[in-house]
Amino acid sequence: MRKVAIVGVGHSKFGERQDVNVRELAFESVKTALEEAGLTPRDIPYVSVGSIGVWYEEPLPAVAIAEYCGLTGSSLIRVEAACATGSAAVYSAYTAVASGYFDTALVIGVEKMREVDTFTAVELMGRAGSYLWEFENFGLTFPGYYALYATAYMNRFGASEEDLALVAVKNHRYGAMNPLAHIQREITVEDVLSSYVVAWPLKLYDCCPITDGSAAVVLASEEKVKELKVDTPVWIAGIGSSSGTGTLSYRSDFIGLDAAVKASRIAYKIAGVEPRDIDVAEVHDCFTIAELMAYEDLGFCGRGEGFKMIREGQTEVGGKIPVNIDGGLKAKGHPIGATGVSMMVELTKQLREEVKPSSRQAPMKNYVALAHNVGGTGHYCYVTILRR
Amino acid sequence: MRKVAIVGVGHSKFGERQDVNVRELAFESVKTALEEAGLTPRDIPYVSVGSIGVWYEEPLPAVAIAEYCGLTGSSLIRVEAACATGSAAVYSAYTAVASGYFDTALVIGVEKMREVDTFTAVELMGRAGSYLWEFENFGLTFPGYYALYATAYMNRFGASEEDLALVAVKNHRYGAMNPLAHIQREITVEDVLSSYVVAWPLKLYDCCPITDGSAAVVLASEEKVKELKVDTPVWIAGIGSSSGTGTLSYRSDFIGLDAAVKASRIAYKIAGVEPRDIDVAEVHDCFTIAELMAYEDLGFCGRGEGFKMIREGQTEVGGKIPVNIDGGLKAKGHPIGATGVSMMVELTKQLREEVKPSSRQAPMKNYVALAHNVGGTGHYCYVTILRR
Amino acid sequence: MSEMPTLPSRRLEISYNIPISRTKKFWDGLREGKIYGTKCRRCGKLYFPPVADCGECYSSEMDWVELSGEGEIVTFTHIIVRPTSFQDQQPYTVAIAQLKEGVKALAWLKDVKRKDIKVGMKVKLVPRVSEDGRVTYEFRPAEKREY
Amino acid sequence: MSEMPTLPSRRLEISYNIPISRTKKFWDGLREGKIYGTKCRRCGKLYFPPVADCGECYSSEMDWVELSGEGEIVTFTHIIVRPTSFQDQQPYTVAIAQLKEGVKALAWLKDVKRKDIKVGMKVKLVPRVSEDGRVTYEFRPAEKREY
Ligand SMILES: [Zn+2]
Ligand SMILES: [Zn+2]
Repeated sequence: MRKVAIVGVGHSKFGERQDVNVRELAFESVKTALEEAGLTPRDIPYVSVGSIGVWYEEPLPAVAIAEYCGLTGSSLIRVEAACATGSAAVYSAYTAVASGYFDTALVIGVEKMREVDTFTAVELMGRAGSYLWEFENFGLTFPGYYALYATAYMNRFGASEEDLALVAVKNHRYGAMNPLAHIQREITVEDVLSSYVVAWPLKLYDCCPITDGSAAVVLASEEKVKELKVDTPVWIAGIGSSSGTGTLSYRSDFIGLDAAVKASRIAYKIAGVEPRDIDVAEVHDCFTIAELMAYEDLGFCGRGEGFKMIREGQTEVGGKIPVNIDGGLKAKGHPIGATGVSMMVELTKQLREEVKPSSRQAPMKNYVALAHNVGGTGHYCYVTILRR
Repeated sequence: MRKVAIVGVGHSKFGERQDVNVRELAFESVKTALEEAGLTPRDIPYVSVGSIGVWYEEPLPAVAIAEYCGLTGSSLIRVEAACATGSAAVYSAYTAVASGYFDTALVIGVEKMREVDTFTAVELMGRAGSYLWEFENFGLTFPGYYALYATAYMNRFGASEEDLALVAVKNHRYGAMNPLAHIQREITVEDVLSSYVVAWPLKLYDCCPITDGSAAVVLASEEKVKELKVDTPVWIAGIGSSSGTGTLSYRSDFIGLDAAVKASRIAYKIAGVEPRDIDVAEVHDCFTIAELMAYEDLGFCGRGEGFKMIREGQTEVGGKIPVNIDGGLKAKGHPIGATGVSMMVELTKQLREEVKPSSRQAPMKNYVALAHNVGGTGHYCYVTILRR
Repeated sequence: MSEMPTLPSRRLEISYNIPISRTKKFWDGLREGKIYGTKCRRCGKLYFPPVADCGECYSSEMDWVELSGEGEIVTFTHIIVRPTSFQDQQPYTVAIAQLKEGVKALAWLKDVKRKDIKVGMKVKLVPRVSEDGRVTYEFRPAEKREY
Repeated sequence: MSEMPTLPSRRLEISYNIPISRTKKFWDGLREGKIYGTKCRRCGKLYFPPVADCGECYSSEMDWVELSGEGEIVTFTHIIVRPTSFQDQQPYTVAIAQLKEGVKALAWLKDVKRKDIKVGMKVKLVPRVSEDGRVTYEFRPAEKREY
């Protein structure tokens, strides 16, 4: 299996981007990623696109985007792994290069969610569980699915709504420093607690916004990295992935995500690292509860100890493992197909130690970073470990 | 890059399958594929699912199917390449095994298209081109896209509507021998010519039906093939893929598909074979015109000579290269995500020389077979070459 | 929505005819006041929601088993922000309960005040025909009582 | 549809607000009777339909160029079986023509009898406001004549 590195990254402004269509939005990231890699579209033989669609007009986004970016003719694929779609697209391109089939590959994650009204978006996300057994008669929503975990978690471990709020406060603090974030505004625990209830116990500020955005990365084999004379290649050290049941009531408990535990153990093993080696992590905080469970699922702390980590500030810059110091899904936004790719972009910049302002740069000891990207409510999980 | 073989195949009855939901439909194929491979679901670390969805209720089909088939916990991905989705799913699993990441993988192709009415299906397929520039104001349909090719092709080369009809007649003849085919009934040229016009010059019998179905294949690395003591592994000798513009008016001409030409040249090169080495082929005959262009794009004959091949019977059993002798998309049916996987199932059986009745078994000289799977109107093309 | 210039697309309307042939007894059972699960005749695994094939041992010989519906709440939520197709409903409470037969179920919890709902509360799963004629099922408190 | 037992799902209704900020001049142009393409200021590539970024050289500096609309039919079809959202239309003819500026265009071909349409026929692409108020464009025969 060949070594594969990230040699170029691009990232659009996240937000309500009704100034561009999905093609134009993708172009913004692709352009920067190719420029960073020193490549033109004609140098790219393989393109994987991560996008869920349904909330924008083009049913064949990979084709539309490849055309717009001058990539027509390349080997092209679109992948889906619910909210882990971006990581799955990286994974697909990774195996294509690692296998020896291609020397370079381009990954594009993009989502255009603001072309439909909010309730339609809520409907489309709510259907994406087990339609017949959870949506048809019971109208589950995406916040609702995670709220079921929040209730069980708080009941079991004694965590409070304030603990959940601390996650939002931390991530908004970093989002306020990130010019690409959807919401660049600090909030207080009180703001979170007093925001309206979306799916009890989750309130508006426990939830990520509905966001448009794109991100892109260029992958290259070790030989190609040398040929391109890349200064600071960021290597993909290991990817683990796993899945959970579609039907929530088939799960054994609601205090953690089995898929995340399994995916992370595979990734750690392949990369040959342990949780304590991670210098910085991006975790899937679509809801505040999700970030606390992620700490535990990833082994950053023991089961039931996640809320202590946030209380103690251990996941801030200067703490044990800085997490989501780009704002996370919570403040940076969660354009579904783009999210996993956006995590790679952020971690690549962290590993290159080029994040501005420096208060948002994690200190590097081992030059190892981790991305944890969950699809649905643990229906999928992809964990990717990067190393400079 | 490791060698990868198909070690088990499964295939549901194709047709209007309102007796089962999408999970139950997939189970039918998965069960047989695993049994053939001598594996249980717990032996499968990687599952790729090819399905377009939108015409059935579950937005996360990979998750729903994995749950139903006891595959939860596996590395899971869904892929899309329009009507080439099945081949893209094979490709994704192929690189995952070839790269050394996994020793076995399961590919599931499935589509459940009959849960919506016909005009909704026409709408959903019609939107899948370049929505804004072709559907919004001009209401293109899938037959319409191919009709634009048919008109240009016939005008340029002097082919007739009877020539197109001959493709349908051939494929129905073989479909009538295939108990898994949607339409098991022979038709005449007169039947085709007198059927109602769908998108002139294409008539009802120039078009594939709207079909439900599933297919599955198990892939294994060379070492795993030995360990499993597989009698007749069928090796993936090469896969080529390419893409075309989303917007039809950006294409240079309408007499062939650039993506198919390019994909096939890549596949031939990797496999080290030429068109004359192919013992049997499955080509993407969503419409009769598509099969004629495929002969030419694949180099089975020169440009503008495809209609002569069908006139001369060169693509029947006993001819130069038997094509679609399982009925093709035209008679077997085209459950979109399943089609590419179904091609692998059929070719595996052909290469194993186990097709019944024997009038549907192609004679083997080189034990080399080819699958040509087009997405959209040449928006994607995947060409896969198998060898026993 | 934004005030940027946009073009309104053609409206897409979809509804699905979801096949239920292989689990029809479940839906018929609801009308008869019964909650059925399926149990694999080969490996004995019990399923709720019911399935027609066993993902554990791949047998398709399943027996229909009537469930008591008696269980305890494992977790719950009150859904306030609702999808388009539930806009005509009042906010609803969704609960997951562990049934005494060993399977869990997810459904709306009705006939109880929000403040009285607790993890561990005893409930009963019962069939119900909704106002708009849908055959469904819901949890109700096992007994009226004060906490 | 089948007569097998099915459960009708909730209806899904979607429409999109498609952003057109970056190609607004094209849509405004139609109302003014003009057909615009875009031309890359750096590499000179001409685009129809128009784009805001050049996929050839990745420049985003594009000039708006008015097209003559004059061209020749390359291929065409008559669409008889129509999608749901076009059910209220009569069958329509879609053509692709090569415009004299070197780009191709796809649109409905109107004002000509089906039997008179041929590949190579001269047409003109003109703006049009449809009965339901959509701003669009269509081909018409360049001149009325007999074949
Ligand atoms: Zn069993
Ligand atoms: Zn240019």
